[in-house]
Amino acid sequence: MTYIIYISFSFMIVGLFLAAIRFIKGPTAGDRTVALDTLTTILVAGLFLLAYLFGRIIYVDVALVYAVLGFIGVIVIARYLEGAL
Amino acid sequence: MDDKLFEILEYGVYGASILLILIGLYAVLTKRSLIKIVIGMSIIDGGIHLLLITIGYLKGGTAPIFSPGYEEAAAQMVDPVPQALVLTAIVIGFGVTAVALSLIIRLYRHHHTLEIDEIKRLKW
Amino acid sequence: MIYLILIFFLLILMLSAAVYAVVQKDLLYAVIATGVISLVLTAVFYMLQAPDVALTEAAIGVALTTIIFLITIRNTKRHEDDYNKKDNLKSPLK
Amino acid sequence: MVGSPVLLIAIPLLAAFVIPLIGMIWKELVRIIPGLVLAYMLILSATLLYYVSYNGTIVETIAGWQAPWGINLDFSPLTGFLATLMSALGFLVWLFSYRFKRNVDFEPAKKYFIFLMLLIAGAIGIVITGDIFNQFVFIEITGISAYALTAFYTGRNSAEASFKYLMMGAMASSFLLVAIAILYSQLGTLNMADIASKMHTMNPTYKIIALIFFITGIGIEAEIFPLNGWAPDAYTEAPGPVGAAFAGIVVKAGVYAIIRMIFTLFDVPGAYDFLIAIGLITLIVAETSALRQEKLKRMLAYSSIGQMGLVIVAFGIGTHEGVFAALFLMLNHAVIKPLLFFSGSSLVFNSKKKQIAEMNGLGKRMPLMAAFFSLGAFAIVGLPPFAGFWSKLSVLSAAANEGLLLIIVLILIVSVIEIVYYFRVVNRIFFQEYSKEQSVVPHRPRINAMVAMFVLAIAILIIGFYPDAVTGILHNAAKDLMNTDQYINNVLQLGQSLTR
Amino acid sequence: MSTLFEIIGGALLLIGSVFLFLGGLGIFRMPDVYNRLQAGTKATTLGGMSLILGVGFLMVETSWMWMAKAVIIVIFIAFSNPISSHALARAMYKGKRYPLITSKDENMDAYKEIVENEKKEEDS
Amino acid sequence: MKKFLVILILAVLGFHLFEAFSGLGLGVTRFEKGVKDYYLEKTVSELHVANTVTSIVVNFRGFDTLGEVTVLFLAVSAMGGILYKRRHQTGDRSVLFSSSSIVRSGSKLLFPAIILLGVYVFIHGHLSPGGGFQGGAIIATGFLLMLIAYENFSVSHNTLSYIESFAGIFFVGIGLLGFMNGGTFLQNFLPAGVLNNLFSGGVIGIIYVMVGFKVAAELTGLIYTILHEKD
Repeated sequence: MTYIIYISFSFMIVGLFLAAIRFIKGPTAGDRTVALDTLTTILVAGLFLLAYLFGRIIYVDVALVYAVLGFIGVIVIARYLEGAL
Repeated sequence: MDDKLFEILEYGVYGASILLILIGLYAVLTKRSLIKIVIGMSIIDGGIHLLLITIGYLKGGTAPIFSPGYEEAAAQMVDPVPQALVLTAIVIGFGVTAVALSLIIRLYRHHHTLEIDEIKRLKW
Repeated sequence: MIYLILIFFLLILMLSAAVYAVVQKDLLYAVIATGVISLVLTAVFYMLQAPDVALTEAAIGVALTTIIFLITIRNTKRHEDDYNKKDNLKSPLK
Repeated sequence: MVGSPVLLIAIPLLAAFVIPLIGMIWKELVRIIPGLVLAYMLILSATLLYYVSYNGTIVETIAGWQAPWGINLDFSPLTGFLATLMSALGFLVWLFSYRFKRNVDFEPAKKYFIFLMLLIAGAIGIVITGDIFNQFVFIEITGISAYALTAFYTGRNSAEASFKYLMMGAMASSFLLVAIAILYSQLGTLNMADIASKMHTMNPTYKIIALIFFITGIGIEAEIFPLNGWAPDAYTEAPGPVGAAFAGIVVKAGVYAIIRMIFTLFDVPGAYDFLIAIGLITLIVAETSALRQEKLKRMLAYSSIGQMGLVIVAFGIGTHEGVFAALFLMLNHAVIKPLLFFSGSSLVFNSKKKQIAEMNGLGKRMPLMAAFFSLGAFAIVGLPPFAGFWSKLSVLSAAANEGLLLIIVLILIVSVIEIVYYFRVVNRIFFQEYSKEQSVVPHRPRINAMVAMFVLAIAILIIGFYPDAVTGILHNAAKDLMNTDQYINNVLQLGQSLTR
Repeated sequence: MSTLFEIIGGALLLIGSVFLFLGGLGIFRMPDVYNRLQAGTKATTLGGMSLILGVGFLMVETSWMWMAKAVIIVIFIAFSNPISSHALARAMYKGKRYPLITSKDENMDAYKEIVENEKKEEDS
Repeated sequence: MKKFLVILILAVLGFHLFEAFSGLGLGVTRFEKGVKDYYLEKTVSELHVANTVTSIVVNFRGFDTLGEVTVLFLAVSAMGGILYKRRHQTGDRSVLFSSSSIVRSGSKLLFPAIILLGVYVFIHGHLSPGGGFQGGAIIATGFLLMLIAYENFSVSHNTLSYIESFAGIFFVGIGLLGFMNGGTFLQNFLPAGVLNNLFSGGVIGIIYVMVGFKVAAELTGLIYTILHEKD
C-alpha cells in the first residue's frame, strides 16, 4: 500500500512540475490559466491523498473548499480575458 | 534518511519563508509600478505567515483539533497560537490590500499612469 | 519521506512563482502568479498541520484577491512599462 | 466605579456598527452619535483615572482568562492619563468638525465621523492593551482609519499622500509581525508583562534584532526620523481637524508603544542612548525643514515631528525627571498643536494654496483666530507665561541633572529656529498689510469650532499660569512607567487572583 | 492481507495518479491552447475523480464519512471543471485566438470556414 | 546601482533573520508548560471545544477577532469612500455582458451548493477546520460567481448593511452580556456542552456564526463596490 501511495505522489509531483513549466513558458494568458487550473486540480487530489496519509477526516474539508474555490478563480480570470469585467 | 532530510527541511522552510519576504521587499523597494508594489506587499505577507506557522510546527505533530479519536492527543499537537495569529493577520492583510488597490484606482483616475516616479508630486 | 520531498518541491514552486511574479512585466501574469503562490502556500500550510490557516488562505487568496487585483488592472493598465499605453483599450488577450 | 476600561474600546466599536443602521432613520444622528460616544469615553476615562490615582492600577482581563493567557487591558496612571488626553482631544476634534463639510454628500460625511471615532478608539486601544498582537490589531485599526481620513478630500494629492502613508504603514505592520514572530519563538508568550518577566532569558543578539524590527514597525506611527516621510504629506492633504487628530492622538500612541517597548519589555543596554540619538536627529532635521516650508499645514507638520523628537530625547534621558518632562511635553503638544491646526486651517480656509504668504494682514480681519494662532505659537516655542515654557524648562533641568550639555545646547538652538519660523507667521498676520491680490476670503468659524478652540486656549492658559494643576498626575504617570516590576506584578498577580 | 476495498482503492489511486501525470504531460507537450485545455482539464478531471474515489474506497471501512465527502468532491469537480474549461475556451475564442489547424481533413476545412465567417461577423 | 544597494541591504537583513530563526530548530517542543499547553488543556476541559484554533480566536483572544472584524468593516467603508464619485457614473451592471449559458446555468446550479458549503464551514467552526472568516469568505466567493456570470444579478446594498450591522451588534452585545454576567468582556456565560457535539462551547459557536454573517456581508459589499467601479 505504501508503495502505491509513493508512486501516486511521484506521478503527481511530475505532473505539477510539468504544469508549472507550462505556467512559466506559456506564451499567452490562456496557457497560464490552463496551467493554473491543472495545478489546482492536481493539488486538490494531492490534498485528499495527504488527508489519507494523515488519517484524519477533518483535513478533507480543505480539499473540498479548494475544489470549489479554485474553479471560481479560473472563471474570474476567464471572464477578464473575455473582456467582461 | 528521513532524519537527514528533516534536517535539511528545517533550513528549507525557514529559508524559503525568509526568501519570500526578501523577494517581496525587493519588489517593494525597486519596482516602479504601483500594482507591482502591492503584489510585493502580499508576497511579504505570505512569507511572514509561513514563518509564523513554521515556528509552531511540531515534528510528527497533528492539527490542534480534538476530533473523535484524538481527544487525548494533546501532547502531539502543533502549536495553535501562531495559527490563530496568522488567521487574524491574513484577513487584516486582505483589508489593507483592498484599500491600497482602491487608492491605486483613484490615483490612476487623476494621473493616468502607474509609474511611481511620475506620481511623485509631493516631496518625499 | 515522500512527504518531505513533496514539501521541498512545493517550496521551490512557491519561490519560483514569487520570482516570476516580481520580474514579469505583464501585470496580469504577475497576478496569476500570486494566485499560484497562494495555492501552493495553502498546500504548505496544510502539510505543516495548519488546516485552519490553509482554509483561510484558500478562501481569501484564490478568488477574492485575484478579483480585486484584476479589476484594478482593468481600471488602470495591464503593463508595467509605459511603452504600449493603448494596450488596455484593445482586447485583454495579448 | 462607573465602568471598566474595556468599555473604552467596546462602546466605539458597537457605535460604529450601529451608525449605518441609524443613518437610515435620521441622518443627523450620524454626526451626533460619535460625539456622544467620545463624550462618554472622556467621562469614563477621566473617572477611571481619578479612581486609579488613588486605588492603583486596574487590570481588566478579557473572557475571564488569567493575564498571561488571555488578553488583558492595563489602565494605570500612565495609560489612563494618555487615554483621557486622547478622548478629550477626540471630543474637541469632533466638536470642531461637527458642522464640517455640511454641503458634501451624505455618504462621505457619514464615513468621516465613523473613521474619526475608530481612529481614537484604536489609539486608545494601542495604549491600554497589554498584549503585543492585540496592539498590532489596534495599530491596523488606527492605520486604516488614518488612510481613509487622509484620502477624504477627492483631490489628486490626497490619494497620493494616503498611498504613501499606506505603503509605509503596511511595511511597518509586516515588520511588527516579524518582531512578534521572533519574540513568540523565543519566549512562547505574547503578553507584555510575561515577556518583560522572561526577557532576561533571551539571547541578546535575538533581543536586539527583535527590538530593531519593533522600532522600525512602530516608528512609522511615532514619526521618528527616517520613517516620517508620510507625515508632512498626510498632514497637508488631510482636512485640518484630522491633522490635529494625527498630531495629538496617533503620534502619541506610537510614542507610547516605543516607550513601553524600551522601558518595560526590552532590557537592552544602550537603548536609551539610541533614543536620544534618534530623537535629536529627528528634532534637528524636522525643525530645519520646517524653516523652509511655504505651506502652513506642512510647517505645522514638521514642527509636530520635531516636538516628537524632543519628547523622545526627553524619554531617552531615562530618569524620573526626564520621563516627567517628556510626559509634560506630550501633554502640552497635545493641547497646543490642535489649537494651531484649528486656528491655522481657519485662517487659510478659503485660500487656494494654503500658503503662509497668503496670510498677510489677516490679523485685522479675523482677530480672534489670529489671537488663537499666536497664543499657540507663543506657547509652543516656550515663551514664559504659557504652557510650553514649563515643559521645556523641565526637559532642560532633567538634562542638566544628568550633565548632558550637548542636549541642552541643541535644544536651545532648535528653540531659536522654532521662534524664527513661528514668528515669521505671526509677523505676517499682524504687521503686514492685506493686499488685494490675495485670494483669502475671511471665513468665520461656526460656534462649535469656536468653543473647541476656546477650551484649548483656556487649557493652555491654565497650564501656563498654574502648572501644578497637572504635575501631580504627570508625576504619578512617570513613576508608573519607571517601575517595571510593579507593572509585571500588577498584571500577573491580578490574573492569579481571578483564577477560575 | 488486503481486502477487496483496498485493492479497488489502490487500483483507482494508480489510475488517478497516472491520469494526473498525463494531464501535466499533455499541458506541457500540446501545441496550442485548445489542445492544452483538453489535456489539462479532461485528463485531470478523470484523474482527480478516480484518485479521490480511490481514497474513499481505502477508508470506507474506517468511516463512511470519507466516502461521502469524496463523493461530494467528485460531484463538485464533475460540475466545475467543465464549466471552467468552457469559460476559458470561450474567452480564448472571443479573443480571436483560433485553433492551430494543421490537418488537411475536410471537416477541418469546413471548420475553418465557420471560423472565418464568424471572424468576419465579429469584425463588421 | 540602486538595485545592488537594495540587494545588499536585503542580504544583510536576510542573514540576520535567518540567524534569528535557524537556531530555533523545526518541530521541537520549545517551551515546557508554555501558553500552548494551557490552551490545549483548557479548551477541552473547560470550553469543550474541539478546534483549539477556534477557541483561541474566539475566546482566549476574542478581542483580536473583534478588532479584525472592525478592520474589515473599516476597509470596506474606506474603499467606498475612496472610490466615491460625486456624480454617479457607475452603471447598474456588475459586468459588461452576461456569460455563456453554460457558465450561467452552471453557476446557478453551484451557487446554492457554495452557500451551503460556507454555512457548513462556519457552523462547524468549533468542530472542524474553518469558522466565521472562512465560511464568510466562501459565501462571498459564491456571490462573486453570480456577480460575474450574470450582468444583472444584484445584491441589495441595504440588506448587506443590515446584516453587517446586526451581526456586529450581536457580537459586541454578546461580549457585553458576558461582561454583565461573568464580570469580563466576552465571558462564556452559556453551558459548555459536550465535546464534539454541534451545540458545544457556549457562546463560541454563536459568535463564530455572527462573525461568519458579518464577514460574508462585508466581503460581498467589497466585491460589489469594486465590481461596479468602471471608468
